[in-house]
Amino acid sequence: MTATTSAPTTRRLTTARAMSEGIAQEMGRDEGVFVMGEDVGAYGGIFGSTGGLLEKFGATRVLDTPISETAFIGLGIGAAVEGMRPIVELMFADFFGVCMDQIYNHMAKIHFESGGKVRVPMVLTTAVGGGYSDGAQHSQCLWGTFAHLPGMKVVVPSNPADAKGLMISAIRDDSPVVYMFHKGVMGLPWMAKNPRATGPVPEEPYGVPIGEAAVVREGADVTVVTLSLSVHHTLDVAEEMSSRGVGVEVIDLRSLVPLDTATVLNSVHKTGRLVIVDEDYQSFGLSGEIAARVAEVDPRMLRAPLARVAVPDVPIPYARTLEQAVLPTRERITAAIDGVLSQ
Amino acid sequence: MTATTSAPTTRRLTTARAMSEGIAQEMGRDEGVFVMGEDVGAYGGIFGSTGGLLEKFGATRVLDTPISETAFIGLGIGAAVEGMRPIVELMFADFFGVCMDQIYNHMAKIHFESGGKVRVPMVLTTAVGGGYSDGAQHSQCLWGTFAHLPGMKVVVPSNPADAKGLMISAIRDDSPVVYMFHKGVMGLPWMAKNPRATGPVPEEPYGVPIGEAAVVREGADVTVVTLSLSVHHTLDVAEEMSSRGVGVEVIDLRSLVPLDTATVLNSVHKTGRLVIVDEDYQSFGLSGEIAARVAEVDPRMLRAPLARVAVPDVPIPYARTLEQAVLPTRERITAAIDGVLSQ
Amino acid sequence: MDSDIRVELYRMMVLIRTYEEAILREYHADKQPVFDIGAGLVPGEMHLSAGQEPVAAGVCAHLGSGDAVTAPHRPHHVAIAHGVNLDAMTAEIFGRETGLGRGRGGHMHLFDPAAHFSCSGIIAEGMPAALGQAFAFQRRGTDRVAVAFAGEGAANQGAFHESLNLAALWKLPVVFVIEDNDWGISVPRSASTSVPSNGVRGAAYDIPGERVPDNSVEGVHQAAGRAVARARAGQGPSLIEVHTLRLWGHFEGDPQAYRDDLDGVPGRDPIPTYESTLTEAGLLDPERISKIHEDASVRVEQAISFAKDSPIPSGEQARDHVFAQEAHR
Amino acid sequence: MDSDIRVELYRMMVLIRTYEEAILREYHADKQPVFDIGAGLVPGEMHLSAGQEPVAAGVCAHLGSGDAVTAPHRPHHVAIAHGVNLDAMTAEIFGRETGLGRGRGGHMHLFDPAAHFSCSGIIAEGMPAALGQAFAFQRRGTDRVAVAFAGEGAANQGAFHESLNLAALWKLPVVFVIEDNDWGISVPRSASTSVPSNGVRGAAYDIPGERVPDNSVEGVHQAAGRAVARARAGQGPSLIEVHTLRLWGHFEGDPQAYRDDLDGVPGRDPIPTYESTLTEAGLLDPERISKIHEDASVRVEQAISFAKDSPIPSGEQARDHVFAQEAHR
Ligand SMILES: Cc1ncc(C[n+]2csc(CCOP(=O)(O)OP(=O)(O)O)c2C)c(N)n1
Ligand SMILES: Cc1ncc(C[n+]2csc(CCOP(=O)(O)OP(=O)(O)O)c2C)c(N)n1
Ligand SMILES: [Mg+2]
Ligand SMILES: [Mg+2]
Repeated sequence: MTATTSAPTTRRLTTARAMSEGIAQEMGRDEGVFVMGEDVGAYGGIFGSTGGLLEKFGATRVLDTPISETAFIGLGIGAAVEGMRPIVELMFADFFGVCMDQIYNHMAKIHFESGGKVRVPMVLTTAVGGGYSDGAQHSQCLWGTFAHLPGMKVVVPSNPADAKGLMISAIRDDSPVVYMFHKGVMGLPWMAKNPRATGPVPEEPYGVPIGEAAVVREGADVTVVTLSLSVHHTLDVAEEMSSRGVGVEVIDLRSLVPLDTATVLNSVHKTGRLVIVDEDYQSFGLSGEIAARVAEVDPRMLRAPLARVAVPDVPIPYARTLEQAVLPTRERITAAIDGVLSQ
Repeated sequence: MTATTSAPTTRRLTTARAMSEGIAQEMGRDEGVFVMGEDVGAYGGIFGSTGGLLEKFGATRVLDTPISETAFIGLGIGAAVEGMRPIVELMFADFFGVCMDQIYNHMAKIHFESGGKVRVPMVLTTAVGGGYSDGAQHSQCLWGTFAHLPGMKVVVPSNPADAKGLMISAIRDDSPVVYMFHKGVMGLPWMAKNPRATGPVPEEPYGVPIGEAAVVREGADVTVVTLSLSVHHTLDVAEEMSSRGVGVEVIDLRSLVPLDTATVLNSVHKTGRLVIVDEDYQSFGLSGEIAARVAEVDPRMLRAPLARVAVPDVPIPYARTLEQAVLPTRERITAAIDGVLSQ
Repeated sequence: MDSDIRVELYRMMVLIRTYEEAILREYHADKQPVFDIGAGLVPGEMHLSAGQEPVAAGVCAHLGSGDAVTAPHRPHHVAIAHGVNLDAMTAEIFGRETGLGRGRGGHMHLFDPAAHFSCSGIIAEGMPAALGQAFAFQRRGTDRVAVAFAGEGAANQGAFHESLNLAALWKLPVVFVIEDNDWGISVPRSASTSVPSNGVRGAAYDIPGERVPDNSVEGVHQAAGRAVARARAGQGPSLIEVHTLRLWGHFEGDPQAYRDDLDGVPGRDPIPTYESTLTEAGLLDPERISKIHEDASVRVEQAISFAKDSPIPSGEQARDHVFAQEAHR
Repeated sequence: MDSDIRVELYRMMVLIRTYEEAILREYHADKQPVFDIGAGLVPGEMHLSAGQEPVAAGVCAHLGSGDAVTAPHRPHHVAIAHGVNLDAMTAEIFGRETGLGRGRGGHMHLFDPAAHFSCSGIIAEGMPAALGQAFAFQRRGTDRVAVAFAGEGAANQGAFHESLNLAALWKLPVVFVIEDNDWGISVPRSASTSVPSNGVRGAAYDIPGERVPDNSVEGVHQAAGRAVARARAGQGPSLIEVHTLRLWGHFEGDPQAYRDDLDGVPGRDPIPTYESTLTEAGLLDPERISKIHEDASVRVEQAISFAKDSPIPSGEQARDHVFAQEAHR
């Protein structure tokens, strides 16, 4: 069960549907799995992550909560400690500041502090990302913040098949897993979306292993390490560049904790050039970590300076012109790749 | 006023006294400056950061608060917006999870969201660091977490003179400044301390510029970039290594935001070897950022792979043997320098 | 109650509604045929306040521009009632360089220093700032007050509790106003708390708490009058909850499929009700009513035009304003 | 009140005090001549509970090992009263491999799954976990309950409010116990809230709230009996505040220079008081009293010896236990 099935499939789902299908299958299999959060019931999750679950499993297993993130995330932790397997939704990752203590001082540390005796098998789902002018408090990715703090795994699917497989793996994991989904890959009818937000998804339950990156496109000239919505922008750019004879290898990290360093190093070793595309803030985050993982093994693997395409340490602005100037757009990715190749 | 005074001085203070002296001088100069937090009054700050202020300025300007970090940090923000200059203490950085929304979604973003029209001249002081068996919830540094999120400056003094100068600069800065002081450099009578926790401090007010690192020891063979208590461990190691003929250049970053990249690059350019010593968690934090700042300019500046001495992505354990195994000790720093030099 | 005040309350409610209707129109105008939240001249989430005018009008009638007001994600009615610069606010909603925040903030992040107005998109987390404004007012020996608005859903967030406790302890001149519109997005009040009135929560802080049960602008006005007077007199904070009405969806695009009370909603619109009351009292007649509507419309359309005619910020300046420019004084 | 229970309450209080005195002794034994918080066999912060025994004894007397208990940074009395494994707890405080957390946790982070016991050093943030334990108990159709202890300082933290609201809403079998020892470190209760009793805060959640005003173990026992019975019967949570006593400093090494009530403290020690009461009632006599003390001492010294004789964790294993070992089931 732990590897992506290779069975042929033609059925196509949105990422949102794939997520909720993964949850539904696990709820069917295990009585202890339940879902909790704001608007996860009748609304089906503001970004569709829990669509149809209330109808299938009823209000005792799909629970709308008050706007009390500290209390209900803590409730999830306590229930997990007692052997249940809660899936708790923090509506936007941007809201972590009202409840981070539960997440990083409790959910993430209890197992360690108990010397391994207490397990907290909980999934914390949360929406990330911008691009639709939702402003500085509703557009952040913040995965660097979660990944910096030990004790929780962090996964970030970019497409429907991974979304389902990572969800099932996360639910079955005995450690807490933070599951961050980008609004722009959910395939929502009311938001501009990448065509890859809908894709083939096997019907049966399957897992995508946590901690394994995917080389989603091979190429010999430059490695782009990325994740989430930026995978699609990068694939678009890679496609375009291949017509110019440039081979872009694209790595979708999928997990940040654990981080699949080997896949990154193998690719950089091959191409000698590295661009990191990250919709989170640039400094003190993911892009730096990737740089360090290379430089602590062999900085001379890099034939040219690496380039980072990230949010340049500014809050996400509202106006479209401003927002597009700070997000990792196709234009910025293209320019970064060209820059790295020109050196 | 904005540069460290070069006047000779013989008076020696602890870092704690230097901090509170800086605050007192600014309170004397500016009616709008006030101090607020848990146990900042009669107790003088659990780690001595506000000693003597209540006696000098009274309870209307030195305010003990309830254990309501969200409310009183938010109160500081509102007062700053109205033109006051609050210094607000979050007793341990470890507690950020109960109030981070105020800090990063409000204190740090209001200026930007208002298009620069509203200023939030506030100082958030907070104690960091371990080494005295205070466990996983009271020993963290977490400066990587604060530095990752845009809109607040982050300073981390390692000694009395910088503590006073950075405090005065922080109070006079029109942007929010997070001021993180390590318990182990405060010179507390009840905690083992480095001898450098007491040092010469000019009596008159002066500023240490925010965003300027200090080369605290010159050396030709290897650069160690570090900050806070680890500066002292590194200086001890450098001293010891010089007797073995090894020249260790030690950079005390002092500020994380803005980060003084030029000083780091100059040194690495000279030595070709880099060790980063960071008491925060290793991954997705400061050590990665330093690596990226080098690798995005010229990875081949590094004649050998860089090394990181940081907390290896585990919560800080309680037992001394375990805690010492994860903190950046002199032993680990020595081993890392030796490792980098051997390649 | 004073006739001028009554007409003024009506006029303010009409101005607010007119504004929200215009924003509604502009918001959807260029998101057709398929609704795309990020498209058009006004992109992003849009939380309109139709139905909640009595709260904003009734409370802010007691305030001057020296008083501070903070609002949540649904801020327009409060901003307008407190006299926020309408042109600059509209330009902000349109993401223009002339906007309150030069297009950086958007509709959930409106800051007007002249009116001491702010808002925040994080539930209940806008409240603590009001304490700090009140603290500054108190320390300076003024009788200025700060008012913090929040929804009934916000009353179950930790920041609500901490704010009330601290304001009560330090006797800060704050008025806390809870707008109970029955819903927190799709979650009904009954699924978010077991107390029927947040008024009772005043007792948990030893401060007055009351509930205005009927969305009546005059009821709000009276309750707020007591609370503001108390704050100005140095007697500390008060808590008021108003049972109001969310006339439209939580945000634009909300299908409201979860909503079982929709049928009754139009009949509960507070503006026609108050119009009848004032007409019966002889304070309004059809002519005066249409003049008020017309004036409102002119003012609102002027703001919309101002916004549309204003320059769009240049992407090159996206990195400005992270830090204050003169760092050292 | 049943005589056996009364003697049992006394016995438990003596056991707790004996334990705390032993920890006090061990903590300071090797921190001489100059106190260094990080030195000695028991390093780190140490929050002892002397004076607060009535709360732990009175509440936990109603609980079985299937019930859950969560405590704050000052946890020993509660842990002992709830039957946490004393040897393993002591070994944890000494940072040994045989400790509850194999030396990883320390005195503020005690987890005993067999007793469903946990604690946390973050003020009020231990409370929400109790809701989840109660939720699991409720969903499984048991009559087990969860009890969350916190200090009076914690009652002004957001997590307190959110926890009470959610527990009340979902009628979770939780008892919230506030230990009011007059101080939050150096901050007196009067400087942290304006309500004289947190009991009144029950009304803010529509649940029973009461204050036991006199640190009487029997008063606590009675109040807790009602609250536990209510929870077991599916009627939801209750809130109890006990006015108790911090006999010693906030933590060891606390100079208590701020403390103006020190003179009266020794006379308020609840154990001699209860000893007299039970002696007058004919339930204790000097012989029985010294037997109880002796038994406690033997038990406690056995735990201390167990701890001291246990292996110290190896630094090489410092990176273990970040993630659960069998990741996939
Ligand atoms: C801390 C936090 N949690 C969740 C949200 C998402 N959210 C935005 S509005 C809303 C409902 C708010 O309800 P209420 O306070 O009653 O205000 P209303 O929308 O009804 O005006 C929610 C849950 C948020 N913005 N902040
Ligand atoms: C969120 C948070 N803020 C501050 C602290 C620091 N702190 C530890 S104990 C304490 C006082 C607690 O007072 P109270 O709740 O009354 O418990 P007591 O110590 O009196 O038992 C404080 C402020 C903390 N641990 N967590
Ligand atoms: Mg509402
Ligand atoms: Mg207390």
